[in-house]
Amino acid sequence: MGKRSFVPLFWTLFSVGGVVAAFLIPIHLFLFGLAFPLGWIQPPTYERLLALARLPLVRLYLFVLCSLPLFHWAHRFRYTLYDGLQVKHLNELIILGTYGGAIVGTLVAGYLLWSL
Amino acid sequence: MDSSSHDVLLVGGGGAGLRAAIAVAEVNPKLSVAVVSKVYPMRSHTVSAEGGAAGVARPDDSLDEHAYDTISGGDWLCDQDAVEAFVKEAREELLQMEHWGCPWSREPDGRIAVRPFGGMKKERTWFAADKTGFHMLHTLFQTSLKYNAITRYDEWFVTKLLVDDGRVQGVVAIELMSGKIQAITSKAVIVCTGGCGKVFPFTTNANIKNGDGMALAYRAGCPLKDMEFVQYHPTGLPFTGILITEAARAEGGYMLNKDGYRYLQDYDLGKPQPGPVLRTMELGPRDRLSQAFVKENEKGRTIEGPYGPVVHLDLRHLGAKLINTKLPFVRELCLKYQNIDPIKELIPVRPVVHYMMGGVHTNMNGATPIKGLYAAGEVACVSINGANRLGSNSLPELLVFGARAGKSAAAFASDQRPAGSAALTQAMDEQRRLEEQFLRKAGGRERVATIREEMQKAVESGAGIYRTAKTLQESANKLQELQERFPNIALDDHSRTFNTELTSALELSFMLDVATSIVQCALHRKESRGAHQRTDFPGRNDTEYLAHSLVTRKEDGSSQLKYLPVTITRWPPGQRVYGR
Amino acid sequence: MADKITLEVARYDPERHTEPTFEKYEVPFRKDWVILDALNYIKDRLDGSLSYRWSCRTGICGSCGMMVDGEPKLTCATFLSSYAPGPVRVEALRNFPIVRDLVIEMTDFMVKLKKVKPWIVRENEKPISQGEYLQTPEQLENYKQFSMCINCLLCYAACPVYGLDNLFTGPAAIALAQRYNLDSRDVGARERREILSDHEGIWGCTFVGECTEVCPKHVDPAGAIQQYKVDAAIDWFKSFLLPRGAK
Amino acid sequence: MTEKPVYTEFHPRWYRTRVSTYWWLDRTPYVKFILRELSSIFVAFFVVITLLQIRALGQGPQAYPAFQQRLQAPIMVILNILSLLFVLFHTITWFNLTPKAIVLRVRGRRLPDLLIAAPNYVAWLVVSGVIAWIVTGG
Ligand SMILES: Cc1cc2nc3c(=O)[nH]c(=O)nc-3n(C[C@H](O)[C@H](O)[C@H](O)COP(=O)(O)OP(=O)(O)OC[C@H]3O[C@@H](n4cnc5c(N)ncnc54)[C@H](O)[C@@H]3O)c2cc1C
Ligand code: SF4
Ligand code: F3S
Ligand code: FES
Repeated sequence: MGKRSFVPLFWTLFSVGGVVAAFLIPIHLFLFGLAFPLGWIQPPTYERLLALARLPLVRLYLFVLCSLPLFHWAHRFRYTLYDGLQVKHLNELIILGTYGGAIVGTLVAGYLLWSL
Repeated sequence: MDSSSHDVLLVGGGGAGLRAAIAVAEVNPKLSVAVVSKVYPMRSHTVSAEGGAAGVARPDDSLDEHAYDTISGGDWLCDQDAVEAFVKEAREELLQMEHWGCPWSREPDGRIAVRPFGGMKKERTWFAADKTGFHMLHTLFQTSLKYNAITRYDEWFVTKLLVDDGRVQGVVAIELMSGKIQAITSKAVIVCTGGCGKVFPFTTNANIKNGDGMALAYRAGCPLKDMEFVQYHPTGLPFTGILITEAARAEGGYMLNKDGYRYLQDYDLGKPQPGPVLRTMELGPRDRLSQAFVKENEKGRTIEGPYGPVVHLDLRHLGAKLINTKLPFVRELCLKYQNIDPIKELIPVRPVVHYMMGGVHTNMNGATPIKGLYAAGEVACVSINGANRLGSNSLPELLVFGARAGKSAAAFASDQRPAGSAALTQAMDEQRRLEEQFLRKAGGRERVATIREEMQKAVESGAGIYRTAKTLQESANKLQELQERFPNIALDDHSRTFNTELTSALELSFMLDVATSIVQCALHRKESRGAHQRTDFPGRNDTEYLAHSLVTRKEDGSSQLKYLPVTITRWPPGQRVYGR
Repeated sequence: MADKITLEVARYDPERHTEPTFEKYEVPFRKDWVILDALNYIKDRLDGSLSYRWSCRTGICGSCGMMVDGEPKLTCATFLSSYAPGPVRVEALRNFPIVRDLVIEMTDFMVKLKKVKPWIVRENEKPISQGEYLQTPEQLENYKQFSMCINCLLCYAACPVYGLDNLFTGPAAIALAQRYNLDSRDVGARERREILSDHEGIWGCTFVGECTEVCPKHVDPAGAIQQYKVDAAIDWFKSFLLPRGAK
Repeated sequence: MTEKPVYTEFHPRWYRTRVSTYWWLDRTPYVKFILRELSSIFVAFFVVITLLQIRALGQGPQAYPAFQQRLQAPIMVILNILSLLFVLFHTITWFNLTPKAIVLRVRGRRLPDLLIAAPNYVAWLVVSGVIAWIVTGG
């Protein structure tokens, strides 16, 4: 890859996504994945949650929370496939599957949050 | 037989070799330079030097003072014109190293820092923490990568210099990786193969320091100079020869014999005090301490260790705090390489061979008497070190005389014809010799290691710290015997690929020649001067021996000795005063 | 303490074997012996045909790296006693082609080292007569750690990414590039980055981090690579925003 | 090899070891490494669930409780516990690696790694607290 390689861009997205995932996902997972479903903590009502999610700032926050970690996953998973399974010959396919997946996920997130 | 050809060829990729290569590439970029080295250049032994490199750096210092310290330290056996050139260019070369990126330690304002060093009256030793040689070598090596004119032959072992018509024409070398034997011809050759500590059983020198270059030049008919002068360091670890720096004693370490007695008080080195006192007891000069060890051993008061007699260096009373803050590297070395903790344990030490003052006879430009043959670095004897080298003079010597040899070899090579066909015939003969005597040889009874160990023992007992005609003669006889036994060696390894048994055997044969020349020169110098101490001739004798010994190989293999007067310019011989 | 210990040494002679096999040797067991001493004992007394590299025996020349019980080690700084009662396995460094017994082929590293331009790059050189370039102890400290590399290649043997793909520039070469980038006397960072920021240069590193763990000189190549990635990424954005005249 | 080796009569075969497909099981550090890398799958899993949740939220007050029910299924609970463990592993390794990439100096001395990592943890606790507070309604 020459000078106009996009690796630095994807690496940056991976890193920032890594930071977002490290800081934010644990508490979200804990609340929505365990504490609320299992009744440890009283979950917020539907109305409250919807109102919250419709705040512009929260929409933006949720967009970041969904999009960047996907790029984090895409980059890491791509290299895990290379190194762990030694399937470098499938390079193009993997790139399409990973970064492509992250881009699609980002678009979906944008659409969902927009139409909320 | 394959062959390749260059204008200037370096044998050795240590500090001296790399400096010379860069010098050639800079003065005449049109010349093709080859660096042939038996190890990757950054593995060369320059990497081990810790303390520093001397060069005048401060306004309170002067070139004359550096020159005087060097000359008096060398017991007036230095050529003073060479010393004057050396001290002047040392500073420039060290600055050049700075420009090439050497990470010299600095003052808070960003200037180069200098430290005091044994035998130097002013602070003028430049250092890069305690890894000066390492940083210098890597800086030189990495800088050398920038010059496309430099071709490297890494892990090629030179077995012979090709000399025809009174002129050097290249070398024969074995490519270790493949076992290929090849002629590399050139218009000039600079030998930079370093010292020969491995001739002795206990040495700070690495495994690769076998005096190869001295033997190569000697066999090519070039004289060796001042070979009897071998420097000992009083505190090395037995077996490994790892150096325990003088700082351990400067901080207050004691030297103890087997009864736990500070024996140095019996050798006119002052009376014991609890703390360190300059120039007394443990802080006496290196040679005197080494000599006291021998005397103590003769009295049966040393400790018999698994690797021969030792005395103890005791640091325990200094306490963990001082050892950890002031002598961390000493502790690290002991722990990491000897499994001893100096906070709790006594360190076994003994004098170990450290440096070779003598070497291939050259003039101030590194030129030997053979046309086109140059030498620089520890392998050479320019002579700035005289009868005893001062600590931290060797690293700048590599640079100064490496650069000088490079420049003069470049000038010489510019108007020479390429090597003639006679050189190639010689190379073919050498290939046949290597095949017949080593690679394809069957039978034989002697092990390389056995002959090597017997040689080391013989050299130490005869040409060690103290010498007499009797012990030297015994050594000479033993070496003669070993020379005769050598052709009968047996090799387990007949493979071509990376055959290190073959190289050990070749190194052994080089060492036998070097050892013989050391013993011969020592036998003939009937006086005591610097590192050469004859119990049968205890005084210095300027009327007869203010001269360099030159030993040359005769056609029949025997050696011939001559003396060459020392060049005195401004400093007439005086007394070398240390201590009181 | 037993007075003998067994070494299982990998033997390979390309002229006779198709793959390495292990040979057992019994050597004396001594408190002050390192693995290298045991190998020397074998070579001197038991089998002169064993080949390996060594020189300084003080951990500074970088020749004696081998795999000891599966871990990359400097054999001159690794005591036999750590492996008592044995047996100890000694093999050539992993991830490199094996030339013979314990000797690896390292041309690949030498080529890479030269590629990253490990020398001072400067626009104008001042004459020696004008003295040194000033450099404060703090500026020295910036790159000092990365200048401690002895090229022993233990880090390459520990890095799975290098093992999988030799095109990866690898830990030590990048650390040395960074050593010069961080030197206050150097302006070559940009040239080096152009060489290093292609895919195989630095991005191949997935931060396994083992290179730093095994480094006997505490060079921290993993850190160097990460810092390099950050710098390269910043540079990328800059050059993207200001395609011309970007620094 | 970047440079093609030249095989001559003198250059016999070099032996090349192939890295096994399961190299990441060879040594403990490698196992840890691969687990760290695999944590990214759980990160992605979390995102997918969150997107589904947002969709449910948008579908109205009937669809949402159904979605919540599905989260109570044992398989989902197990998956979420696993995810949380992996993501926490990611958080810890990520924070501990920050000091490697960023060199902070105070008066010329490099800050010890712990000093750089510690603020991460503090910030993390604070941020988590704030999020929990906002979501649960203070
Ligand atoms: C432990 C220790 C500490 C020291 N500390 C200091 C100090 O603080 N200050 C100081 O000034 N001096 C010091 N010295 C001395 C100084 O380091 C050496 O004198 C100097 O480094 C020698 O450098 P060189 O270039 O001549 O040779 P080396 O660096 O030894 O290089 C020799 C080169 O020749 C090559 N070679 C040898 N034989 C052959 C062959 N047959 N074929 C091909 N190539 C061959 C080798 O591969 C190597 O590249 C110290 C020495 C030791 C042992
Ligand atoms: S970075 Fe460390 S392990 Fe790697 S070559 Fe350099 S010194 Fe050896
Ligand atoms: S082990 Fe290898 S993957 Fe990177 S952090 Fe070190 S180079
Ligand atoms: S022999 Fe030099 S590093 Fe081990």
